Amino acid sequence: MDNDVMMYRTMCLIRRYEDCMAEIYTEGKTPLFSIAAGTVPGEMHLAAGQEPVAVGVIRHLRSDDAVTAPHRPHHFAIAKGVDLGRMTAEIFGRRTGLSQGKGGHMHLFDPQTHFSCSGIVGAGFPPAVGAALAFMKQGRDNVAVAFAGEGAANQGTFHESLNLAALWKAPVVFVIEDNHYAISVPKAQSTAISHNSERAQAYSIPGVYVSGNDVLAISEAAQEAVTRARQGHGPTLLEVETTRLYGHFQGDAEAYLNAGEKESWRQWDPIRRFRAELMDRQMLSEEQDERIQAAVNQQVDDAVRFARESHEPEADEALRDVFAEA
Amino acid sequence: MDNDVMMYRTMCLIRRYEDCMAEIYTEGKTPLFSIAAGTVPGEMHLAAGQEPVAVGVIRHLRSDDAVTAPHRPHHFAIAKGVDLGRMTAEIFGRRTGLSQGKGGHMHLFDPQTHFSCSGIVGAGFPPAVGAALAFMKQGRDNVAVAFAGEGAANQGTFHESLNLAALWKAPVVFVIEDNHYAISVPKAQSTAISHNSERAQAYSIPGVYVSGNDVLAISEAAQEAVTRARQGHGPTLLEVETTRLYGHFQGDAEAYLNAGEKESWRQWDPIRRFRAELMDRQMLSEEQDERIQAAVNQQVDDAVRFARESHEPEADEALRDVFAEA
Amino acid sequence: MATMPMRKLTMARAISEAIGQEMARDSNVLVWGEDVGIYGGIFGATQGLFERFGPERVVDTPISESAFIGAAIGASQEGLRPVVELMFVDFFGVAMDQIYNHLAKNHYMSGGSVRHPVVLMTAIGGGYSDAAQHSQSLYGLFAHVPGLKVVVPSNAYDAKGLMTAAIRDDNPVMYFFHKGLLGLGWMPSDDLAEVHVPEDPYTIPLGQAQVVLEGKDVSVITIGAMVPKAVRAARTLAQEGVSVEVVDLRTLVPLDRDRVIHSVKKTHGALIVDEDYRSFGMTGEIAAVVAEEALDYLDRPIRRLAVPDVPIPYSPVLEQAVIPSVEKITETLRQMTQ
Amino acid sequence: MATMPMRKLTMARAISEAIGQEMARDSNVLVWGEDVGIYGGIFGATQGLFERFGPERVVDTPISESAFIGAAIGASQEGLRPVVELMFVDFFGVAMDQIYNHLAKNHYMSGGSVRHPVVLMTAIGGGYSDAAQHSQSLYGLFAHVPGLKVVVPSNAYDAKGLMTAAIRDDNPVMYFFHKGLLGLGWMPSDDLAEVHVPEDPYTIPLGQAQVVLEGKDVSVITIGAMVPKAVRAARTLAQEGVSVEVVDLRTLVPLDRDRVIHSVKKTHGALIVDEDYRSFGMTGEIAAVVAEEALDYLDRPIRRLAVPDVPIPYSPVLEQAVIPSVEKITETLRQMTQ
Ligand SMILES: Cc1ncc(C[n+]2csc(CCOP(=O)(O)OP(=O)(O)O)c2C)c(N)n1
Ligand SMILES: Cc1ncc(C[n+]2csc(CCOP(=O)(O)OP(=O)(O)O)c2C)c(N)n1
Ligand SMILES: [Mg+2]
Ligand SMILES: [Mg+2]
Repeated sequence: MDNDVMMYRTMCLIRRYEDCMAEIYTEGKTPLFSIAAGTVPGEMHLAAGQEPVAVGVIRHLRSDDAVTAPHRPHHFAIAKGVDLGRMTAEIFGRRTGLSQGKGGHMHLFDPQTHFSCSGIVGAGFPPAVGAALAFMKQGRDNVAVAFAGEGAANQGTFHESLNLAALWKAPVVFVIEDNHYAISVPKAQSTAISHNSERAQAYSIPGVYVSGNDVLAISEAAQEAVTRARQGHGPTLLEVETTRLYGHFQGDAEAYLNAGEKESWRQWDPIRRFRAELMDRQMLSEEQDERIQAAVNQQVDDAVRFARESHEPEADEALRDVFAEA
Repeated sequence: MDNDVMMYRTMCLIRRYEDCMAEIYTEGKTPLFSIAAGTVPGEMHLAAGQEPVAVGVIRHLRSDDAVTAPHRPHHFAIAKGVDLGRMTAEIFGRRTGLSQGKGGHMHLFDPQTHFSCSGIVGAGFPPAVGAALAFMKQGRDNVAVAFAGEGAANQGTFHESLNLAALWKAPVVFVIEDNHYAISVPKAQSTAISHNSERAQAYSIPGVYVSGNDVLAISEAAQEAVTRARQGHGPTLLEVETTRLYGHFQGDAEAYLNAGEKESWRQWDPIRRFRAELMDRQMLSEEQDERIQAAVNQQVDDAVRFARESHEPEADEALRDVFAEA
Repeated sequence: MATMPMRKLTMARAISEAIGQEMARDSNVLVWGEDVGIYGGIFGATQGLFERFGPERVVDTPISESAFIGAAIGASQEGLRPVVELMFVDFFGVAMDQIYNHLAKNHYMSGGSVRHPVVLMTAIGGGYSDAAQHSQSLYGLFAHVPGLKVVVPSNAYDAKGLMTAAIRDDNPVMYFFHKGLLGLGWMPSDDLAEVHVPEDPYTIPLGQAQVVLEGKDVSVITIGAMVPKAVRAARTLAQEGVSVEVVDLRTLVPLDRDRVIHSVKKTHGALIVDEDYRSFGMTGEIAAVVAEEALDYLDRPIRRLAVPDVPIPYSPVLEQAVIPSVEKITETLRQMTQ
Repeated sequence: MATMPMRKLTMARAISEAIGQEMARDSNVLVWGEDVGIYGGIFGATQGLFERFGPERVVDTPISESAFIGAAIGASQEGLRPVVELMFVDFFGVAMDQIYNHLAKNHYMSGGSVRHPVVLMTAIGGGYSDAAQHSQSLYGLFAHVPGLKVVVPSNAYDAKGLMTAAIRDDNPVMYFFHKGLLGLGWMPSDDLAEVHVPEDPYTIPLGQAQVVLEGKDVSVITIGAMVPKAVRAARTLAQEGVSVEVVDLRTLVPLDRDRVIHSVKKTHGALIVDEDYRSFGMTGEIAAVVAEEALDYLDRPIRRLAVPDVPIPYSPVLEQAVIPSVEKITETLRQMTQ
């Protein structure tokens, strides 16, 4: 399959996954919404609309390149190739999950694909620098990518990590997903500069802004950044404009949004646009698209089935894994 | 007295104070150096050589403007007008000290002159923003100044505070004293950019670099920054080149310095240079200078005498002041 | 407005009411934090305040906890009395230096010349699968370092009175509200926390524990969300003829040692129940107080129930296994009184 | 080189020797932190390593504790075994989120799939007028949150064996060295800490307390710099005919409960001595362990000596008043055994 179509396919897989999670998340939470109840309890931050960021960047990574992701991690995990069944089982809190049910949706860890995440805003920057440091020290030509929201760019860790990475010329790419909001707080109310990419100047590293939530433009910018890192020329700060099609978390009434804001994002749906473009460019036919949709549906269904059929952990499992045994 | 001569005088006072502290610090610590012993136990970070930063900036402040200072605080405290006797008594750990002996040299607090400091690198940035916020909310036209070393500019608090201040257009001036080293670590090994002032761009605020450890140039830049803040136009980042004439702390063997580095700083002594300049400009005569030296010597002697003659605190004082009474 | 005889409030409303009343009373009281404005606080602790007092006094901040919590230090030095929200206590680690090295210590380090009348309020607690970084209690840690008052209300009445007292206090007060007591609607909440709350402002002095249930066979010493759980356990045991005393500490700093000792001297047994981690925390401290001062009165070993030194797991099965439940409390008390 | 029969080392040398030997043994062991390079660590814990292993393996960092401690997380995930220095434990608050929400919890949150073989070493302790932000112990706080092993050596022999074990451990280990035990020359140091240290590498398992002095009348349970102080107190009391047992916990996590209980069952009395803050910390936990498991063996109340919940004051007079001294330990033991 062509690279662009592959990207399209991954974006569709992510979208399908998020839509499906949105649905499943409501299971057992009606008629009265209760965050604690249902198939998937706890918080749920979906990334529908932000697929281009994950796909555009991660297509340039190898499976042994490291990724750190934030509280909204599904798109990154899927793009990185984390096993969908085990990831879903984790989100369902099952024994077959990536963490056997201990982690949940904000704590997806997969050593196989070198994927980690954290529910703490801005916390993924330092570990990415550390992974990059290990690559340098071990003479590996791997790269680490830290993804975070525009809200995270105001955390102290952002500054410390960019400085450290720049200083050490570490192979890291910092990617800021600007989806305009940090929960209810719009970027203009949190960020004293219009583009986070300009903050790269504070570390003498390249900063690139990619507007339009356009997977090809993102991919192009990411290719340069990843190559730069891999070739030993140090870090890059990428800022990517994107949109959040669900609320901050499921259950968010989004009363803070301006009228029409959400609709305009919906109309600017990156997948629909990319699909049209591929079709224009004759790289995708309706028929092919149907096959893709069927395939991703199947993939998600399989993952969900796997999760549903998996057992809950035993209560006494809770006491294990605080410390690794020798 | 002319403003410039006043600045010269304050610089001389600071220098005399630091030289005197250096001497007193050795009392009771010989023949074997012991940090715990003597008239002044504990760490001692002297600011000789860095007088222009304190004096050039603080001359533009009023007594109810706020200053937060770092672990190397004497020059700032003196320039701000903190009572020299009570400050010295504090450094001697006496009952008459600013904090009755509880704080010591890194913890000088003086509500009268709105002066605070902290031994934690980078910790003074947020409180300065907070003081500035209070000024805004209360409709006062005061200004807050946060002083910190170039090493502190790599702390997360630097980034968070500059962003917050810029966002809120808070009346703060951030002053980075670049004395080339953070303990043994030279700036090039800690800072991915040549000038911290350029980091102002990351917050859309003015950043000004002042080279040469020159009190007049610093004063000029500070005047603009303080005025800007006072008039409601928001924060400025000032970076000031300076030199540290003693070690990081007293007892520092400075094995990490390059050959000749210290000597070149000594030759570039800002007070000697300013003195020559004032004499050139006929603003200072030898005779006047002698009077100034005599006066500052007297001031320091008085402060030291006051401290020496003060009592040690009573042991049970240690249990008081954890909480304020109603 | 007259106070209705039985005006029940959720704990979230009680908190925001207390803050609102103090804001009305003193223009130096300001609120800031993440999503405290239009959103009203993720857990509703600032609901209605933005509408009432506007963006000048209810300020949304960037995700810069060190800066905005640290700002409370300078702001309070210059006369404000900030109420700052740290969204979840679990995030304390990004701002702890400002909290404990400065906010907590400046008064002491300044020999008493600097005061920080700051309330730092934050959400605690698990029970709804928010996993290891959003479900902790952690107040034990803040109680360990000197200079912070530590308040953990268990019901709406206390929540209001303690918040009002906290705002009027000249010291930094850490105010911990348990998510499972707030009455949020979208999250399970113990309805024992929703009680009568007078409309007029009132204070509850910091440092006074309360015996919420008198008993004579054994004492449960506890705090926060474990208080209603202990009460439920006590009710069950009452039917079995066992009389359980439940002591709600309400604040850890100051700690009402006397009330604890008095209760244990009466019942000769102590079960300490906590939702914080078991070791090196609240349960240890209370046990030590008892062992220091009421050893001769104990007729059986002290028992502790708390999170067994594991991070809070995500899966409900696992989480329920580590957070003390009514059943576990009941069962432990049964063992202790047989 | 043959090991001399009595090669005494300072604790600082013992630590740097252990690190150096592990670096020689395993190229994945790296050291980073502030001033760990040419300077050799402010307290000498990395002395000689820069000269021996060069700037590639002994790396000076900017003053960015969150970033460089957090870097150990990703680095260890990718195969390094970092030894990271946090210059003073007092600074933990600028980096605590990386430490406790990630380094400590990732193993658990990942269901065991992620490992962080990281040693985070840091200086603790007062006694030389470094005041409230440079004199604390604080290990109780790290022992409270699950996922970190907590090591506090009291002498050079243990320091080396515990450091070697810490580096070889696949878990994050917080390693606390007390400045007043290091033998630095420029700072008072208890010479009881300077003992024979074998040259060859050896490990001391984490989680084993040690009875450093056998006794039968009362037990002192303690750790770190309080161990030699307790020993000195015990020696004085021995002359008065009182036999004191001194238990050095050596690690708080894992905690050797058995050794504590065994000792108390033997002596029927416990004094817990700590240089950390008194409340909600180590002394409380140990008291609780005793009250849970050896209550019937106690023939007098448990006593605690620790910093009385005040920040560490600057003046020597004040500081000496709050840090437990040999005299205070002696006096308390005397009271307990009369
Ligand atoms: C240190 C910290 N502070 C606050 C939060 C609560 N929180 C979770 S997500 C979020 C908003 C994050 O915004 P952004 O980084 O833009 O990511 P987005 O949610 O938009 O993807 C906040 C404030 C947190 N998890 N960690
Ligand atoms: C958070 C924190 N990290 C480390 C230290 C230890 N420390 C004290 S001063 C200092 C160097 C500071 O350098 P700089 O900011 O340039 O100020 P200077 O000493 O040069 O005046 C360091 C690392 C500290 N006090 N606080
Ligand atoms: Mg966002
Ligand atoms: Mg410097």
